[in-house]
Formats: sequence, C-alpha cells, structure tokens
Amino acid sequence: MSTSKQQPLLEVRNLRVEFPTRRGSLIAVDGVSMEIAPGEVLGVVGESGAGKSMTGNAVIGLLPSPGRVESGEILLEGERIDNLPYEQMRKIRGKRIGAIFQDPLTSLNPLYTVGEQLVETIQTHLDLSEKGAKDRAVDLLEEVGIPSARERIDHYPHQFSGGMRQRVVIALALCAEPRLIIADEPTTALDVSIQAQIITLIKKLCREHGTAVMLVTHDMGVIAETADRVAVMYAGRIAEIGPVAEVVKNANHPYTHGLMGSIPKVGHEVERLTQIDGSMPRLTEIPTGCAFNPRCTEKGPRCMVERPILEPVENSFVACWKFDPEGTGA
Amino acid sequence: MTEPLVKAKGIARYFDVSPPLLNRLIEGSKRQVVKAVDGVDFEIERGQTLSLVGESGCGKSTIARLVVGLYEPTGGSIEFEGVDLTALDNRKEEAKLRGRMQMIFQDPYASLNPRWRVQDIVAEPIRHKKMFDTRAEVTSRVGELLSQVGLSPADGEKYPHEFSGGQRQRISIARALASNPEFLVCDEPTSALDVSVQAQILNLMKDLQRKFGLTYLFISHDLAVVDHVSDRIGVMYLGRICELADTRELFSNPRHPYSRFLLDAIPDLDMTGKQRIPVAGEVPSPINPPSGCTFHPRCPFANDRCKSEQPELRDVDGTQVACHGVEENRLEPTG
Amino acid sequence: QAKELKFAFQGTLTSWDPYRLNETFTLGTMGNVYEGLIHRKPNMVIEPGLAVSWEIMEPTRWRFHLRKGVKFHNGNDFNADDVVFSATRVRAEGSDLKTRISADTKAIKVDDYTVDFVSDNPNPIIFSEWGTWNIIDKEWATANNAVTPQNVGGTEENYLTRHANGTGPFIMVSHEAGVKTTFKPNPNYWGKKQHNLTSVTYTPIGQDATRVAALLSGQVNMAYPVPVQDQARVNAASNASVLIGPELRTIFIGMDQFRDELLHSSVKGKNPLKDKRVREAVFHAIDIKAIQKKVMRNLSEPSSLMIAPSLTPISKDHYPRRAFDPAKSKSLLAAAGYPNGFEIGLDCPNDRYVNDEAICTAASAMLAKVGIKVKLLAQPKAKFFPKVLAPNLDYSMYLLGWTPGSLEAGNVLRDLFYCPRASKGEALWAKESRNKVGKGKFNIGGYCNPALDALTDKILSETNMKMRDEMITKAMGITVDDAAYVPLHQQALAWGVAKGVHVKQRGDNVFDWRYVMID
Amino acid sequence: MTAAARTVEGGGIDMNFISRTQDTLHRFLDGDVWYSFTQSRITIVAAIVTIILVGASVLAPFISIHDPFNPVNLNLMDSFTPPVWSEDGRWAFPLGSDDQGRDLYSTILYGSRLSLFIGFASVAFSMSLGVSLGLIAGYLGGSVDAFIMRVADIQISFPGILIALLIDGLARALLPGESHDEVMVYVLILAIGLSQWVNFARTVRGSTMVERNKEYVQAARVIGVSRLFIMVRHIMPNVMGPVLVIATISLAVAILSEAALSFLGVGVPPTQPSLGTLIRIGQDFLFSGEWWIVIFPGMTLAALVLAVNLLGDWLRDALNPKLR
Amino acid sequence: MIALIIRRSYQSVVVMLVVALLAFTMFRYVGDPVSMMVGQDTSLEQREAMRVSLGLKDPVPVQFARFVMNTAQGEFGISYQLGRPVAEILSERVPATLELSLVAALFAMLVGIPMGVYTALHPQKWLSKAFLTISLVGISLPTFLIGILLILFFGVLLNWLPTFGRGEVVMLGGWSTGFLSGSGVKSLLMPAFTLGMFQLTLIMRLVRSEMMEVLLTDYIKFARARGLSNKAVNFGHALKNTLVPVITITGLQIGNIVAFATITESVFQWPGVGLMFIQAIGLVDIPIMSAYLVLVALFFVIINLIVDILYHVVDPRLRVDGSGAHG
Ligand SMILES: Nc1ncnc2c1ncn2[C@@H]1O[C@H](COP(=O)(O)OP(=O)(O)OP(=O)(O)O)[C@@H](O)[C@H]1O
Ligand SMILES: Nc1ncnc2c1ncn2[C@@H]1O[C@H](COP(=O)(O)OP(=O)(O)OP(=O)(O)O)[C@@H](O)[C@H]1O
Ligand SMILES: [Mg+2]
Ligand SMILES: [Mg+2]
Repeated sequence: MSTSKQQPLLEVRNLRVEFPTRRGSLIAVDGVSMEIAPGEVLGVVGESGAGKSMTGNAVIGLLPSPGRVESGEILLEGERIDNLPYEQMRKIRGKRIGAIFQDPLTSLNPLYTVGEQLVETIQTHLDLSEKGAKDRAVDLLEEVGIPSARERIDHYPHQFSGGMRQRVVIALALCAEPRLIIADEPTTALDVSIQAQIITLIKKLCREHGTAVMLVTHDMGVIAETADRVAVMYAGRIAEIGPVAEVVKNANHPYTHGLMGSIPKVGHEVERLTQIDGSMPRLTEIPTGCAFNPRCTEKGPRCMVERPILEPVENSFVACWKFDPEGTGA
Repeated sequence: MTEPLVKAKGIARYFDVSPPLLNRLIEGSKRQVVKAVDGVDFEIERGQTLSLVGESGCGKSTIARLVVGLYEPTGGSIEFEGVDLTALDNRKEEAKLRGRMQMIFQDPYASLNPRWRVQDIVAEPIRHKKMFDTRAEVTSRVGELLSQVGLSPADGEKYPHEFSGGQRQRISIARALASNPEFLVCDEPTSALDVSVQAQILNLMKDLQRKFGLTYLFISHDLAVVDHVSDRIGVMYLGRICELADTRELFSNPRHPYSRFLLDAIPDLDMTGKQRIPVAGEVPSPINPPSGCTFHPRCPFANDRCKSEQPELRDVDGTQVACHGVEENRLEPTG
Repeated sequence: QAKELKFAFQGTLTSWDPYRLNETFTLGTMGNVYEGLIHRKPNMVIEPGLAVSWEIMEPTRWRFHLRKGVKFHNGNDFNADDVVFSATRVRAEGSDLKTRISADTKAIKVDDYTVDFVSDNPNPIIFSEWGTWNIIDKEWATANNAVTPQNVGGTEENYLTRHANGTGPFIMVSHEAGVKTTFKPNPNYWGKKQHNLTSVTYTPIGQDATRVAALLSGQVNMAYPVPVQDQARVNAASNASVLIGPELRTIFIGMDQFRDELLHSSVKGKNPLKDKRVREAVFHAIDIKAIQKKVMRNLSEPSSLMIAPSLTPISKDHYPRRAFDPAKSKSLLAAAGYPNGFEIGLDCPNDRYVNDEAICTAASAMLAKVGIKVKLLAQPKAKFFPKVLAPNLDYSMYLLGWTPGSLEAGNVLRDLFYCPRASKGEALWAKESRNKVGKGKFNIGGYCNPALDALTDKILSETNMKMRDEMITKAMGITVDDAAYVPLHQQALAWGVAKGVHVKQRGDNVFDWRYVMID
Repeated sequence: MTAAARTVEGGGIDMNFISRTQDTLHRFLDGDVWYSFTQSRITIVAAIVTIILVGASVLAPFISIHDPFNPVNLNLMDSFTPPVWSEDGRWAFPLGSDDQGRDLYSTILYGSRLSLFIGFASVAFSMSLGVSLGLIAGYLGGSVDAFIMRVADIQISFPGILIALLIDGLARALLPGESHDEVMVYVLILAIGLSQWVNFARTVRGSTMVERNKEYVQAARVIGVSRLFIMVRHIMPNVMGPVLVIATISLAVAILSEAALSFLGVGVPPTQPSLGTLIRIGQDFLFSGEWWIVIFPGMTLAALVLAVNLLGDWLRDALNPKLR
Repeated sequence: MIALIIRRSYQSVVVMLVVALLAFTMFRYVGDPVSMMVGQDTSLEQREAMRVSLGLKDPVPVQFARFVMNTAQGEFGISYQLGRPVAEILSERVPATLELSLVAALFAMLVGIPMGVYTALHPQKWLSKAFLTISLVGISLPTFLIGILLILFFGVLLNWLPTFGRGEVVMLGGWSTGFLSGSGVKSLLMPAFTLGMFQLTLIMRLVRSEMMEVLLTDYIKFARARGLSNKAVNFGHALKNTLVPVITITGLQIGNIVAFATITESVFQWPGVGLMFIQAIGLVDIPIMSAYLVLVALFFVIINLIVDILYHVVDPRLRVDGSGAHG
C-alpha cells in the first residue's frame, strides 16, 4: 500500500477493537489496516468517537478496560506485538513506542518534579546512572525547547505553562529514542500560537531522528501541515487513506469531501459551509452496508447492504462503492 | 449609521486573586489582581456580528459575561439601545432589557442541565417570563423552537444525554431563542464540536441571523471560523483589544503585530507550502502583565517605548489599532 | 509461697481519707487498713477493736478503754490523743461521716488509754456505727497538714487522699485511683493473723461482663458483685463459684403521700396515694415471687418489713407480706374510686441496686395489669437521687434501697418513717424549710403517723434493750398496717470466688480480708 | 416490570399516567444503575434483606405476636424462654423471650422499627440541614460560605459521639421528666443528626461549587431566574448523587450510633427498646447462657447495617460514571 | 506555611472556646455532683454549703469565665471524686489512651491501606470481595458487642489473652508504657483490634475508592505508556496520589479513635482517659469531664494541624513558593 519499498515500521492489519457491553459488543475499531514507514508522519483524522484514539491505544497496548483487540495483527518492525504478555509489552512501551496524549495538564503526575518523572522513565529503559539519567533529562528538555532546563528540571508540573508541559510530555515520550510515536491530539488543548510551536517540534524530531509518528487529531489543519499521509476514519473504519495533498485537496470519499468542505477557510468567502447532515451513528447502531450511508448524498442501493472495502483510487485507497469498477455505486 | 445596538465603553473587570490577608502579612506577598478585561471599547450594529479572537485567557469569555450581566464590571459601561445597563438601578427595567439578550455557551455538555428534559430546558425562559398562559401554548412554542433549530418536537421528551454534541448545541440555541432575543452572545459555540458539526451550527446561526435579524457577539479563538461569520473582528491580547477592524480589512491587511502572528498561525489547509511562523514565547501571566505594551516581550518590532508606554486604540484608516509601531509606521508591511 | 488475693469490684475507690466518703465499699476497704474502736465480726456481731472494752458510767457518759501496744503503720503509737483527734476530725468541715458522733458529744481524754464520750442526751447505741469510724494518727495527720478532711472545692490535694496510715492488718502499698490499688500484710499487726495472704490487689471493673470474664479467666481470684444472672455460669466454671448471702439492704417502692395532687399522674386535684386502699392495691399487684425468681434469680429475700429481719428482734413471719392478688388489687382500686386505674410516674435508678431497672420494668408491667399505667423513668443515680431526694422530691412513686447505718431499726424508724417537718405544726415537707428537716429526712414519701413518731422518740432514747425491742416490734406493726411503703426484698450478696480461695462474707457487703485463706 | 404490567391490567387509570410511569420504569430498568444492580448478586441480596427488614418493621403491628412496648402484654414469668427449637421453647416465643418476658421476635420487629425510624429521621434531618447549608455555602460563597464552613470545622473538630452525648445530656436536663420518654427518640434524632450534617454540607458545597460554574447554571442566570430557583431546581438535583451515597452510609452509622449511645446509657428508654438497647440489655445475659437475647437482635442489627452499607457501596460505584 | 499554622491556631482557639462553652453548659445539667460526693447521711444544709464552696452557686457567666481562665492555664481544678488535681490524673491516664489509640491507628493503617490498595488493583478477585464484605461485617456490629464477644472467646474460652487492663506497665519518666512487657503487649491486642476495626474498614474503603479514581487518571495512563513497571505505576504514582486525600480523612479518623476509645476502654477496663470520662459521667465529676472534652478537642486540633502540614508537604501544588510559575 505504501509507496515506499522498505519494510514498514508499523503495520496494522485488520485491527478490530471491541468493547463488550451489556447491549452487545461495541466495535470501536473495525477492520483497520495501515502502515507507517520510518520517518513518516501518518495523520489519523475523523470525528470524535471515530476510533482514532482506540487505534493508537491498541498499538501501544493500553486499551481502556473492557476494551480488547478482537482480531487483526499489529506488527512493529515485522514483529507481532498485539499478543505479547503484559511485561514484554511494557518493555516496548516507552522504549520503542512513545506516546503523547491530548491533555498536558493531566498527563504529568502533579506530585513529582519533571526531573523525577524523566529520570524514572530513562532509568526504566536505559542502563544509566542517576547522574547520567539526569543529564540526559536535561538534554531532552533542552531539545524540546525548554529554556534553562537545568533549573527547571526540579520544578513541579504545575509550575509550567500548558505549552511547556506539553513539551515535557514530548520529552518523556522521547526518553529512550523510540522508533514510533503515537501522538494523540497533542495540540488540541493548546493555543494556536503554541500549537504551531509543538507541530514544528514534532516535525523537527521526525526529520532529525527518523522517528515515525502516528498523529491522531481531528484538526485537518494540523494534518495538512504535518503529515505525509493521512487516514480518514469514520465510525471505526477507514474511509480513505492516502497522501495528504491528495486527500485534502482531492477528497475521493464523499465523507472526506464533505469534511473538507465544512472547514471554514480564511479568505474563502462562502455564504454557507458545506454541511454533512446528521451525525455519526453510535457505534452500537452502525447501519448495515456503508457506515456513512444515512448521511451520504451519493449513496446507491449497494451502499445499503454491502460494506465497501478499501480500493485504490489514484494514489489513495478509498472505501466507497462509488469507485467500484463494477459501478454499482451511485 | 444608526445608533449601535450594543456599545461597550472602557469596560474592565478585575479579579482579586490575592492570597489571604494573613499570608500577605506574613509572607509579604502583595495583593494580586488579574486584570481579565482592562478597558475595552466596541460597538455592535443591529443585525451585525462582532467577533472577538485571541488566545486562551485573554479575556474573551469575561467580556461575554460582562455583556450579559453575569459579571459586574469593575469599570466602564455597557449600553443597550443607548441605555446604560450598568447604571440602571430599576431591576425590572434591567430584567426587561436583559431579557432581550441571550447567551450560547461553549460546552454543549455542561450548558444543559442533565436532569431536565429538553422541553423543560427550552421552556425555562418562556415560563420565567410567563410569555404564555396555557401549557399547550408553551408546548407548541417549544416544538416550534426545536423545529427551527433542526430537531424534532418529539425530542423534547428526551434528556440531554441522549443527544450528540451538535444536537445539544442546537438545544442551547433553541433555549436562547425562546425569549425572542435580539442580541446573542456566543462564547465559542463550536469549539467543542467536530468540524462537520461546526459547519452545521455555523450555518444554522447564519440562517437565524438572516431570518430574525439577530445581532451577535461571537467569540472564538479560531480565526477561520471568525472570518466566516463576522462583519467586524476585535483581536484581543491580555485583557485589551489590540486591533478592531472589518473582517475583510483585517485578513487582507492586519496591522497589529499580534494580529499578524495570529494570521500566520492559521494552519495552512491549502498546502501552499507556507510555513507557519510560530510566535515566540508564551502568553504572559495576567497577574503580572509586562509593562507598557503587554505584547512587547513577544514582539519583534518592540522598542523602548513599547516597554514603557501602553498604546491606546487609535483609528488608522477605519481600523482601530493599539500599537506604537503602527503609529510610528515602523512595521514591515504585510503580504 | 505467694498467696495473692486479686479482687475486682464494680466501683472505684476514690480517696483514702477515711472520712471523705460515707460509702460501703470505700469504708469496707478502708477497714482493712484502718481500724475503729469497735470491729464487726463476719456475722456482724460487735467485738473489741482498738478499744478493748467500754462501759456506761452514767446514761450520758460512756468510757472506752483503749488497746495498748498498738502501732500505726508508720510506727507511731496509738493512744487516746489519736482518738480525741479523730473524734474532732470526723466532725470537721469536709467530713462525710459527721453523723458517726452526734454534734453534742464530747470526747474527753482520761488518760493515755482511756477516753470518755459525754453527750447531752443518753444514747444507747452510741458506738453502733463506730466500726467504720477509723482512727487516724494525730501526729501523722498534723505533720502532713491534714487536720481536716479534704476541703472540697479547694485547690490543694489532701495528703490523706493517696496515703494511708492505719493500725489495721494490711498496709496500702500503691494506689492509682480507678486503675489498681495494692496492699501487703502488716507484719506488726496486734491481732491474731487469720489470713495467709502475701499481697492484695484491687482492680475496679465497671462492666459486669468484663468483671465476670476476669474471674473466669483467672486474672482475678475474687470478683464482686457477680450479676445475678451469671451465678449459674460462674458456678458451672471449674475454677470459681459464687458465694451467696443475704444482704441487709431493703429495696422498696415509696409513694408520695403528702402532696394534695400528684406531680406525674393523670389524676388531678387529689392524691390517690393518700388513700391506704390504693397503696395496698399497689402492694397486692406486685408479684414478688416472680421478681425473685426471674429478675433476681432467687438471689433475694422478699420482705414485709422495711428492714432486714436479722436486724430486728422481729421473727421473719411475724408480719406476713401482703399477698400477690391482682383481683384484690383491682377491687381495692375500685373501692377507692379508680375502677379504671390511673396513670402515674415511677422514678428508678438504673445503676444503683441489683437489677434496679429490671425490677422497675417488671413492676410497671404488673401494675399495668391492675390498671395503674406506669410511666417509668429510669436514670443513672447521678440524676436519680437529686431528682427524688429532698429538697426536690420530684416523683410520685420511686424505688429506693435502705440499709440502716446503725444496723438496727431505730435508724429506719427515724429516717424513713418520722413525719418530715422542720418544726412542730409545719406542713409536711414545707417548701421553705425542707433543708431543715431532721428526723424523717429520708421519709420522702411524706408518710406521717403521730402515734408512730411518739413511739419512735421513745425507742431512740430507751436504753433497756428488752423494752426497746418490744417497742420496735410494735412500731413496725404500725408501719405495716399503714402500708406506708411497699417493701420488695432484701437483695442477696453474690461474690465470685475462685476455687481455693476462702473468704468470709459480711451481710453489709463489706469484704474483710482478715479472714481470707488461699490454698 | 411486573408492577407496571399489573397496573395496566388493573385498567381504569388514566392511560397517560400509565404510559408515563411505564416509560419512567422502562427507562429506569433500561438504565445503567439498574443494570449494575442486576449484575451484583451481593447487592441484590442486600436489597432483599433491607426490604425484608424495613418491610417487617413497618408491618410490625400486624405481624408481631404481641406489642412488647405495652407492659400489659408482658408476663414476667415468661421471661428467659429459649427459642422454640430448644427444649424449653414455646411457640408463643419463636425466638425466645427476654428478661422481661417480651417475645423476642416481636421486640426485634418493634426495635428495628424504632432503630430504623431514628436512623431514617436523623439522616433526613442531617441531610436536609447539610444539603441546604452546603447549597447556600457553595452557591453564595464569600462570607456566608466562610461562616458555614467554620461552623462545620468546629463541628468536625469534635467527635460525633461526644456531640451526641452533649446534646442528649442537655436535652435530658432541660426537658421535664414526664415528656422524657416521648421526646427521647427525637432528642436522639437531633443528636445523631447534628453530628452528621457536616458530611452532607461539605460534599454538597464541593459539588455545588463545581456545578455553580457550569454553563447550565449561567444560562439560567442569563435567563434571569432567582437564586433560590437555581439552587433548588437546577443545582440540587445534580448534587444529589453523592448525597445519596452518604445518606446510605449515614443511615448505617446512625443506627450504630444509637446502639453506641445506648451502651453509654443515653439511648431510648428500656421499656421501648431499640435494637441497640436490646443488645445492650441482652449482652448482660451472654455469659449466663441466654444467648438468644443478644444474638438475635445483634444479627438483625448486623444484617441491617451490612445490607445498608452494601447498598451504599454499590450506589457509590453505580453513580460514579468513571468507574462504570 | 506559617500563615497556615497561625490561621489554624486561631481557628483552634475558636474551636476550643466553643467546646469549652458546650462542655460547660452541658455540665450544669448532667446531674448533681454534690449528691455523688457524699453519703446519704449528709444533711441538706451541708450539701448546700458544698455547692457554695464548689462555686456552683455563682452566676453562670462568672463560672464560665473562671472555667475558661483556669482551662487556659492548664488548670482543671481538683477532681470532685478523686480529690486530686485533674491535670495530674490526666497525665497519668493519657499514656494508656495514647498507646491504645496509636496501636489501633497503626493497625488500621498498616492493614487498611494495603488491603485498600489490593482491592483497588484487583477489583475482580474474590479476595478483594472477601476483604470488602468481611470488613463490613466487622463494622456492622456495635463496638461494645464485638469487644465482649472477643473477651468471651479469647479471654474466657481460649484463655489466651487478658480480659481487662493494661497488664504490666513500665514507667519511662512520667510515661507508663505497656509496650515493654509481655503482658502489656498481650493486653493491647484485643482492645486495639476492637478500636481499630472500624477505622480499618473506613481507611480500606477510602484507599480503595481513591485509588480506583487515581488509576483512571491520564497521568497513570501516561505512566504506563512510558513503560514504567507495574510497581512504579501502582505504588510510585497511584498510591502516592491516593494518599493525599487519605491523609486528611485518616487524620480525622485518628481523632475519632481517641473519641471512640471511651467505649473500648470501658469494655476492657483500659485505664485511659476515656474510661475515666465514663466513670466521671456516672459520678458527675465535672472537672474531669471538662478536662477530657478539652483534651479531646485539643487532640483534634493538633491532628488537624499535622494533617494540614502533611498535606502541604505531600502536595507540591499547595506549596507557595511562586518560583517559575507561569513560565
Ligand atoms: N471504555 C470504553 N467503553 C466503551 N466504549 C468506549 C470506551 N472507550 C471508548 N469507547 C468507544 O470507542 C469509540 C472510539 O473512541 P476513540 O476514543 O477512539 O474516539 P476518537 O476518534 O479518539 O474520538 P475523540 O476525537 O473524541 O478523541 C467511541 O465511540 C467510544 O464510544
Ligand atoms: N472568576 C475569576 N477569578 C479569577 N480570575 C479569573 C476569573 N475568571 C477569569 N479569570 C482570569 O481572567 C483571565 C481571562 O479569562 P477569560 O475566561 O475571559 O479568558 P478567555 O479569553 O475566555 O480564555 P479561554 O479561551 O481559555 O476561554 C484569565 O487569566 C483567567 O484566569
Ligand atoms: Mg481521541
Ligand atoms: Mg473562554
């Protein structure tokens, strides 16, 4: 699928994440497949509840209970990691896969200094002395752009501002130089100006360390700027995945198309924004066929009964019968 | 030009966040005051939309609350149809005027009482103002309002948690419309919503404005959204307005350095390859604002005057800007 | 070999000043360390104590010959000065034993070992309560600045509160009030040693269950009182048994007979209890056998008199008790004009006598059956006594117990039956002079029979014992006839004693260690 | 569900009402709280035990053998009858009789009734006091809040049981003797209630301060409704979740406090014993072999308190959305 | 911090005054001390004279003022019953209560906290459920009954443990301790268990619910995402954060332990201040009762202060040092 020939760093195949509830199973992620190459930024976008975070959580093996990977495979550098025992998976987390979560305010333990949390993480994964770990912590803080890091390392999280805290969180994710970073909405809680700083930082890391990033967000702007490729998720499924320019500018899937149209753009004078009527179905009430069919303006009879599969369309892959060669779509 | 519907003159709101007296005495800490809003002027014409943008903590919500009367202003006045609301001591009169303005809040999850049925939520202003005599009338009005915002009258039986975020925001709007207001204050009404839902709400708001001739004070941190909805825009920084201009003018020709930064920070969806220039530094603490122009620590054009003297909002070609640099004409032109 | 007596008692020994508190346990324990001029044997018979003999010189002058060669625990000699000193001190400010010697009695030292007691009126039983009037060493008390018993409300601690220096067979070693008090035998005791103890330890244990458990688990080898219901359990245990004996205290129900309208009753404008028939009805309603069997578990002796028969010349069956007869009770009530009964209050202590509250509850149920609806108010003695006793007299019926301090009937006739008035011609319990009532001050029901008063006056000054006995018999007959009170029973003593420990039980519940033998 | 079904069969009632009740019932049965209830076997047992005990004590006059609080019914000679299954047992006293000849089974029913009454009433009292003060303090803030919270601080700086003792002592002293027995129950309610209001007030104040800043409250303020209306109709329903949990726990504590107070001699009069008083009296007979006098009331009390606590536990978890 | 202490102290003074007033008011009514101080033969006139000399006849404000003045100087007067300075008696009795409360509190914490942690970490295991249910059974019976049942079982039937008292005590300076003798330690077991049981249950449940909340927080999730070991996450992060609220409640509970000691002490005839208080109530020994109440209030106040300080030590957010905030 990927245009690159080398072995993908992360490969997700047919991932299905379920939450058993009393009213039957809730399928949060349904048959998702994707790959990320080293140094690549894969953006994952979609509405709230589309299953973006659960995909990311499944990769680092931290699905909130009672969620579980029902089927599918997750491979990191060709090695299967979705079925590892807890202790082995723990050793991968932080070491080979780093994670950044949405809210920098709550991601740090308020009772420990930033330094303590860094040193603790470094020592978990790297064989360093207390002092070595501390030096590395200072380096990391400097790297993510925290001025006078040597002093600030002994401060508590509440003594940092939001943007600084998010940088600390990134530093923590970088402790052991992981090959892959799962960044779940790393900028949503931040102001626009700081958002730009963080995005720049992430991009710099990819460039300089060759780290691959799975960037989960619902902000198309951030994706457009940062990602190489983008996956659009809808109701637990991937609607479209492809190079960012193509998806943003030339959306193929009706949902992506609508999504792009609904984003107000500076300088584009429109009286009304494109609007997708209705809302994403609850995951317990996904209609048969294409999950998007109740809102789709181009749906055909097949969309109501049969679930579309990802098919290549130009440089992307799109899950829509519209592009089915048999032409049973619209 | 007719008289503006809403007019704020030098409104200010300070919050005392000092530690308790005893701590001040012993630890020698001083009184601390957050100047959340510090002397803001604006006018809104009937049927128009004024937007306020700015980063978190710059005082946007505080202004919204001042306008609808949730906060008492520390200084300045707010006029509605020429009547100074802050000076009014006839409570009935004030209630009557206040009834003509309503507010829509940011968080669709917190702005509806989870224990009330939707029909009761929407009917609350109606019941409070005793606008109808019979139950049936109230019910039918509620149904009408729900239809107006794109919900079904039958939804009134349900509780808020049975609705999605976008639907809830519609309920909020229905409630706000219930008392037939002329002026709506919208405090980030879409920032908690997905873009696709945001489009629905923004479209709805525009439709309603057209239909009822509503006047909006619209608050957001998203310049693209603001661009879409507003006639005029005020850019705020640390409790003050640093630039107030017509929408088109602001976007084509931002004058204040901070406005320029904000425009630069808009993510580039069109992939023109334009690099975002991150603004250096962070928003300073409103407890200890920098001296002079509060933006000077982050401003590349700052000089000594900026560090010591606070700029006033001045008219520059129909736009109001508070910047020494613009006044002195020493800023690089944009574009 | 150590022979340790470890005993537990319900109450606390608060002070070691012998005159501080007129209370049985305190004085009884004190009696093992201190001694009076006389001593009571286990059967209560008086024997010489620090006095070897006494005689009546003239009706108002008694002469006491003191024992020679007796030493206090600190080594001081015992002599007449100590007796005279003690006679003064016992009547001094702060003493709770002022009545031991009447105010008009003078103690006069005749020689070092002879003391005369001279009073204005003849007193045939002058020394009957002297078993608990302990003699204090004059030099020691003076040296320690304790010539009077502790000054209540003062701020200084009285030296005698925690120090004891008697002539008795045991020496107090340590005292932690409310925790533990330890003793050792007095090696220089003048008398014959009848015990084989090497030490004595006393622990107060307030909770019944804990006390019994302490005995059963062997942590103490004597504990009293044993709750009546636990006697079977203790007897069944392999290591202890209950020693039972009659006690001298009489438990009775008193009734308001002086007010014109009862305080806590549905009857308004009159006082039904003034009517003898009503008092008899109350009497007949009480099933004393049931109380004896169920509440007291047979550890009581139903009584027809207000005094234990053993303290009187009257034989046990001389005055039979009014029978339990609800039918008769009802008809008496009807005859008195209360065919449907009435409502009345009953005040009761709940921590004073054996199963006091249970007795009251049972009595309430029995009275209810004949139509007297009782509103029972059972409270701790701290609140019960001030409410019921003079000057408040706030009750309409009450339960009380009485042991005559002198252990004979004169005291009962004087305190419980004499018309309670401060001076002749005044109303009974006249409000303004309640505090001045002398004779009859515990006759709180206000029973009054002038004929009985006259007889009582004679008894109190009669020195001819035979005539006195006859008069007592007659007087008691009057009280029975008038149904002045409803006597219930004499409660029994129940001491829990470990196997191998032999004690002698005294009828007044005094534990005299002189006679304790441990195998 | 069966209840609703029966109502429908009954017919003749306003159909609208039925459908609404049905609707509410259906919503409830469909709700998460009910679901979590059905999932926890121990909670179901606890609920059944509670219902049985509460039901039995409410129905005490109808299902008891005699009224043990009426002395006419007592016969001292019946006392200490062992339970019916032992050798000397009698059918008139299925669980045996106590030291006054009261049928233990009936006495337990009446005693539970009293204990539950004291428990419920004192919780109702402390709850209304605590919730109102908490709402006022949390909503108005400022000096009102400071004052109420200082009072609460003082109150909490002193053990509840001692507060109860103090109030009890005061009331006993101030009230005339006759009215004692009648009012004693209310004095206990007051005493126990007063020692618990702070829990409610603090919780409600905390939640109120959170709710006060929520936008639905501000929306109501913008509409212009009165403060009282906001407190009572808007905020109160939203802060009642934790209150309910505290109330259950408080109920258990109140019932036990009454028992503890009775041990210290300040409980209800022994002629009308509560469960606690029964146990206090009964423990005198533990050594003497009349175990049933303390064991049966003890078991009833334990079952009651345990069941209520378990319900409270479950409620705490069920109402906490985060733990669901 | 100093401000905190000062504020606390001044609040404490208010608390103490209110307690004093309450205690004082109540004692006017608990009964007649004089009738408890004398035998039944004492005449009414003598009784009246005693009331006067005890100051019971003075106007109430005068009595209160005297009471507060004396109390402030640590002068509680002379016990009516024991005839000794109350302060002295208290100082003899306090060690017993403190040792008992300390052991009970330690027992409650050292057992309760691990149990709470276990039940929070393994909510589904049967052992957790057993802990939760069994501990509830323990608090569903009145304390006094538990005590008596323990005595009956371990004291009388098995004869393993002493049924009452403190056993052998050793004097260390002015402090009598039961820790240093075998019988002293044995005597402690049952009372401490009885007293600690209730608090244990409370602490366990508190720790459990707080910990379960903490385990759901983002920083725990993030700690796991950093690959920290379970031990580091559960104990280093979750438990420490749990302890912040636990400290407050536990502090108050320790105060309650001292208060509840009255019942336990009277069941086990434990010679502490609680037992003394109960005895004093029965005997209307007003100086002892007031001193006890003031002592308990003081205890609460001190514990509250310690808790506040601990709180500040544990939670850096409460430390006002101002440095670096809002960088
Ligand atoms: N603990 C849970 N129990 C049940 N369902 C859950 C749980 N956590 C998540 N889900 C469901 O999984 C679905 C996917 O959630 P996910 O967090 O991946 O969405 P998302 O795309 O990240 O949304 P957002 O933008 O709001 O973060 C959601 O619909 C949600 O309802
Ligand atoms: N009640 C209050 N007490 C003290 N400070 C306050 C209060 N309300 C607001 N502030 C302070 O006033 C400043 C302005 O707050 P405001 O909520 O108006 O900002 P905002 O622009 O709406 O930010 P956001 O985008 O985060 O909503 C902030 O620094 C805030 O901390
Ligand atoms: Mg997400
Ligand atoms: Mg805001």
